[in-house]
Amino acid sequence: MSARVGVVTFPGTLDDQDAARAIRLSGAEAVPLWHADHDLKGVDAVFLPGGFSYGDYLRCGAISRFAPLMRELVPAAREGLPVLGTCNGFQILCEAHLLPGALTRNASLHYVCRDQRLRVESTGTPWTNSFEPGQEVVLPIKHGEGRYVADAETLAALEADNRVVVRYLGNPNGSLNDIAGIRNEAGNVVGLMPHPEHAVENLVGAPSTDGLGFFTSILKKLVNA
Amino acid sequence: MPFAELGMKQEEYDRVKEILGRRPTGSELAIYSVMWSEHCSYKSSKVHLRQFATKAPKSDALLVGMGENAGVVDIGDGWAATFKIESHNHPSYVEPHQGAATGVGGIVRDIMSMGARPIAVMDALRFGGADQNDTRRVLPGVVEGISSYGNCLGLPNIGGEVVFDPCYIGNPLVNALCVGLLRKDQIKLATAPGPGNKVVLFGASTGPDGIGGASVLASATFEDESHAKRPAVQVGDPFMEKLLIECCLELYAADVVVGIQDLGAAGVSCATTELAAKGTGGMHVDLNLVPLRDPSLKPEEILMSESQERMMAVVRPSDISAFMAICQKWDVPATVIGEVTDTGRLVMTWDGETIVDIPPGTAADDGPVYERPFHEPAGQPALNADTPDRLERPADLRATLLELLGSPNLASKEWVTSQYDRYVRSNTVLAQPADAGMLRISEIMAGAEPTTRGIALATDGNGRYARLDPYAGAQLALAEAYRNVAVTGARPLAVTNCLNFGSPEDPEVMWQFAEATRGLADACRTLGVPVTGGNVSFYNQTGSIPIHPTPVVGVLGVIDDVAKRVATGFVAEGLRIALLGE
Amino acid sequence: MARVIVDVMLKPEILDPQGQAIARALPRLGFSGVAAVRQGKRFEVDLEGPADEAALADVRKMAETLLANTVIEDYTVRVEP
Amino acid sequence: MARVIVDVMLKPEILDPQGQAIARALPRLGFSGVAAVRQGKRFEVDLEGPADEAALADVRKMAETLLANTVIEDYTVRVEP
Ligand SMILES: Nc1ncnc2c1ncn2[C@@H]1O[C@H](COP(=O)(O)OP(=O)(O)O)[C@@H](O)[C@H]1O
Repeated sequence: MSARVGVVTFPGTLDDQDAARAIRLSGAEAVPLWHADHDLKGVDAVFLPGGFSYGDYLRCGAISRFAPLMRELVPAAREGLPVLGTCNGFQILCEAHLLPGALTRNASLHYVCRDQRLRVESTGTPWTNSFEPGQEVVLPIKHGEGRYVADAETLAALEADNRVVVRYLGNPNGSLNDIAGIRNEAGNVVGLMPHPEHAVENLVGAPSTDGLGFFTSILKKLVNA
Repeated sequence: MPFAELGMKQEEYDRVKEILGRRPTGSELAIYSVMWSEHCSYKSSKVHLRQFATKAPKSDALLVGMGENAGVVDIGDGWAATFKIESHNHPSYVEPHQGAATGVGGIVRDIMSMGARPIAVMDALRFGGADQNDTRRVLPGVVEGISSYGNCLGLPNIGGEVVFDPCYIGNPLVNALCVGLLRKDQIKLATAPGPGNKVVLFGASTGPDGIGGASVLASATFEDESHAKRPAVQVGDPFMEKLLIECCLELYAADVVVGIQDLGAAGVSCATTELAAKGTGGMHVDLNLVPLRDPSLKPEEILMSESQERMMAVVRPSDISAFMAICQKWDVPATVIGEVTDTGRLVMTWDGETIVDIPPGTAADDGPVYERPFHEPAGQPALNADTPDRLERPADLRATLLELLGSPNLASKEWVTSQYDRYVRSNTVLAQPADAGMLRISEIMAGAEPTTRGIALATDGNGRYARLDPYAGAQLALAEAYRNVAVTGARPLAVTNCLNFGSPEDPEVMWQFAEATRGLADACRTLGVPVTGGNVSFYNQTGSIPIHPTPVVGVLGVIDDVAKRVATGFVAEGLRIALLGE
Repeated sequence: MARVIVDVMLKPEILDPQGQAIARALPRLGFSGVAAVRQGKRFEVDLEGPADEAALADVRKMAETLLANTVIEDYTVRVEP
Repeated sequence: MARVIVDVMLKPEILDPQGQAIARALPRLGFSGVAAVRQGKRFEVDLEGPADEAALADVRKMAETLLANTVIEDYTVRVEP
């Protein structure tokens, strides 16, 4: 039985094809999910891809959070459905309060697209179990609003519970504590600014295939479940 | 004299009267003035551009040539590519961010209107000196505009140019290229055939944006423009454009579009006259049905508005409900505003009265054509006689090299390119720092047959060479873009070009233009690549001083197996280095 | 028709790089005497009806759930005089 | 120390995609009765000294040259009460 991973498309989502391709490359089945449907189609996990949902108008992720599909996804995520949000997906997860904190304008005030060195800090999640703790990887980042902020208490709790999933090596945007990605308390919901789906093939994307680990992790988790 | 205010000459106005056999109404005058503006009618450049067709090399690859929204090239295995480069120079000087952003938006809609999925953009930029004050205002805004618009559409930026030269200080160049992909048998054209078919306006609503902009901004000397007459700046809505892209592709897939045209400069005037002229010949439009952002707009203003993110489609009555359902799915407003007729006249009504009744071809195709006088600039021989021999040889090569490497034109362009998303959609095989961008095509459209093919693109231009010798300068621009495509392993197939010049009313500028077009046409014949389309931008000057003549040339090539692409750079130690050529 | 204004500002403890960039640029442009600048958003919400208590309660809810992200932002709602 | 507020809004004839996107989203979120939304910027400028005429003239100049892009935006300057 193959693992079925849903890929959500909002108006303005851009990386949905890439995410679906990466999911297929890792051996799982990618199931398209449409923002306006009230239907998760019985998927085993959900990928919220990057892009500019609703043009990123108002605030990144602010309008998408209210999509009909999110009304299904939020309770399912609270009950343990594995969810990975990258870039805009991470922003949506924060706006939907599935993850704490917020993503704000890069300290440089510029959009930045580059191949970014990162350290995987938390390998206990369904999305990072293929990595070694402390493993260094290269993934592309491409965002204008990726500076992670949270109040001191939240930051302390994230650090104490090992909930920082990936950290920047060379902070590109001013994120507090160099945070590039975090997880929720249960560990099933993960948000990342970098794009693993753009680092899965030698021919295209970043000069690394380190992104594959996120997809093989979820496959391993679901098949072994 | 309203016609003069609209930028029309007396003899042009007289011709309108002759065509109609009466005085034109205000709305008709609005249509003719924008359609016959330099920007839309190519009235000063046409006689020279013809060489691109008459001297064109034979090419089996050319599916759609010049004259349509963009040229289409056969790239094999049933696939076709469409590409074009266009300028948005003047708007980018007035409001750098929005000017550049809407430049990207406009060229992307041209590509969409051919039936293609836009798959990448490039940008060729020219600014004043890097240390000049206004460059600090213009450059960041332009880059941000291109970045915010292109990134938001999910179009990877796969290359371009940044050049600094004081000649561009009051007149930056923002040339945007877009490339799209489609199946060979799915080309769409701007035509309105079939009486009874419905005319649908879809996308954004119409506001006072850039009214008279095409004629005022791009077709006159810049300083002429009085502040009071300055049109409302066009503001882009990339999110709406992204919805339009996905909506159009779904409309094409459902086969509910008979003809389609984007609304760019000259907006509704251009779309209705061109669609009607290329179709059965007649169209009836009720202008009251055009959805307005500002309800106080008058019909003349609706006809001239350059509001962005709008398209016009011709749809069979039986397909209207399917068409509307797809628009609704993508949250794209769509309204039937008229229908195709066989009367041979474009008729428009407003509050029940007929306000336009013209033969559409007279506005779209039969604009004035000028044989502008030209002669070699007085200083040209002296300029050419001044060779580098007179320059002192540098004593300290190391210092000279460092100075060169640090000069703005050679320094890293990463400040610009890092603001562009080059990865989105995961088809980018080559982008910066490669000499040409390359995309694989097999993964672009869902359900497509597998192919190993890819396409490569490069843009080049050198205003300083062209200033010295516009004939050779244009050829060098082509040769460089051609080489940049060839070194990736791709076979160059076709050419697009954006010709940035000063005022055509200046015989010395016109000489530069005549020489450059002649040079480019000759070189295209020699290299065996046809020009498939492009854009002319005149009136690039500050006061009476024109910019360097700056033909920017884009070349598209195809590679049979993208996995065999050749990247830039020394890939391993110990490899031999060879120098080819003279 | 009434107009309600919603002002949204980053909470004081949240870094505001846009405001800082402006404050840093001021002396270079010849402006002195500015201690700090903060940049936020202003929304003009035009109501179809009057700005009565029910309508204002609605706008407040809109501000709380949509216009502001209360994790990082504060908002105020007021009727344009 | 005084605080001066600079409100910057797009000119009425200029398209405001952000405001439009918000207005379009509202009914879906269950808010009705909103005719239009426009989004602009709000700057809080903290002065080192009092907000006297000279200081206000300075802030106005600042608004004109830096805070607003007067090609597409209008601004208003006022002292926070
Ligand atoms: N405006 C631009 N937009 C996108 N890419 C650009 C732009 N300017 C330069 N580049 C890219 O940056 C790289 C380096 O550019 P440049 O320094 O001009 O190199 P070259 O001299 O080899 O053309 C190239 O890959 C080029 O395509």
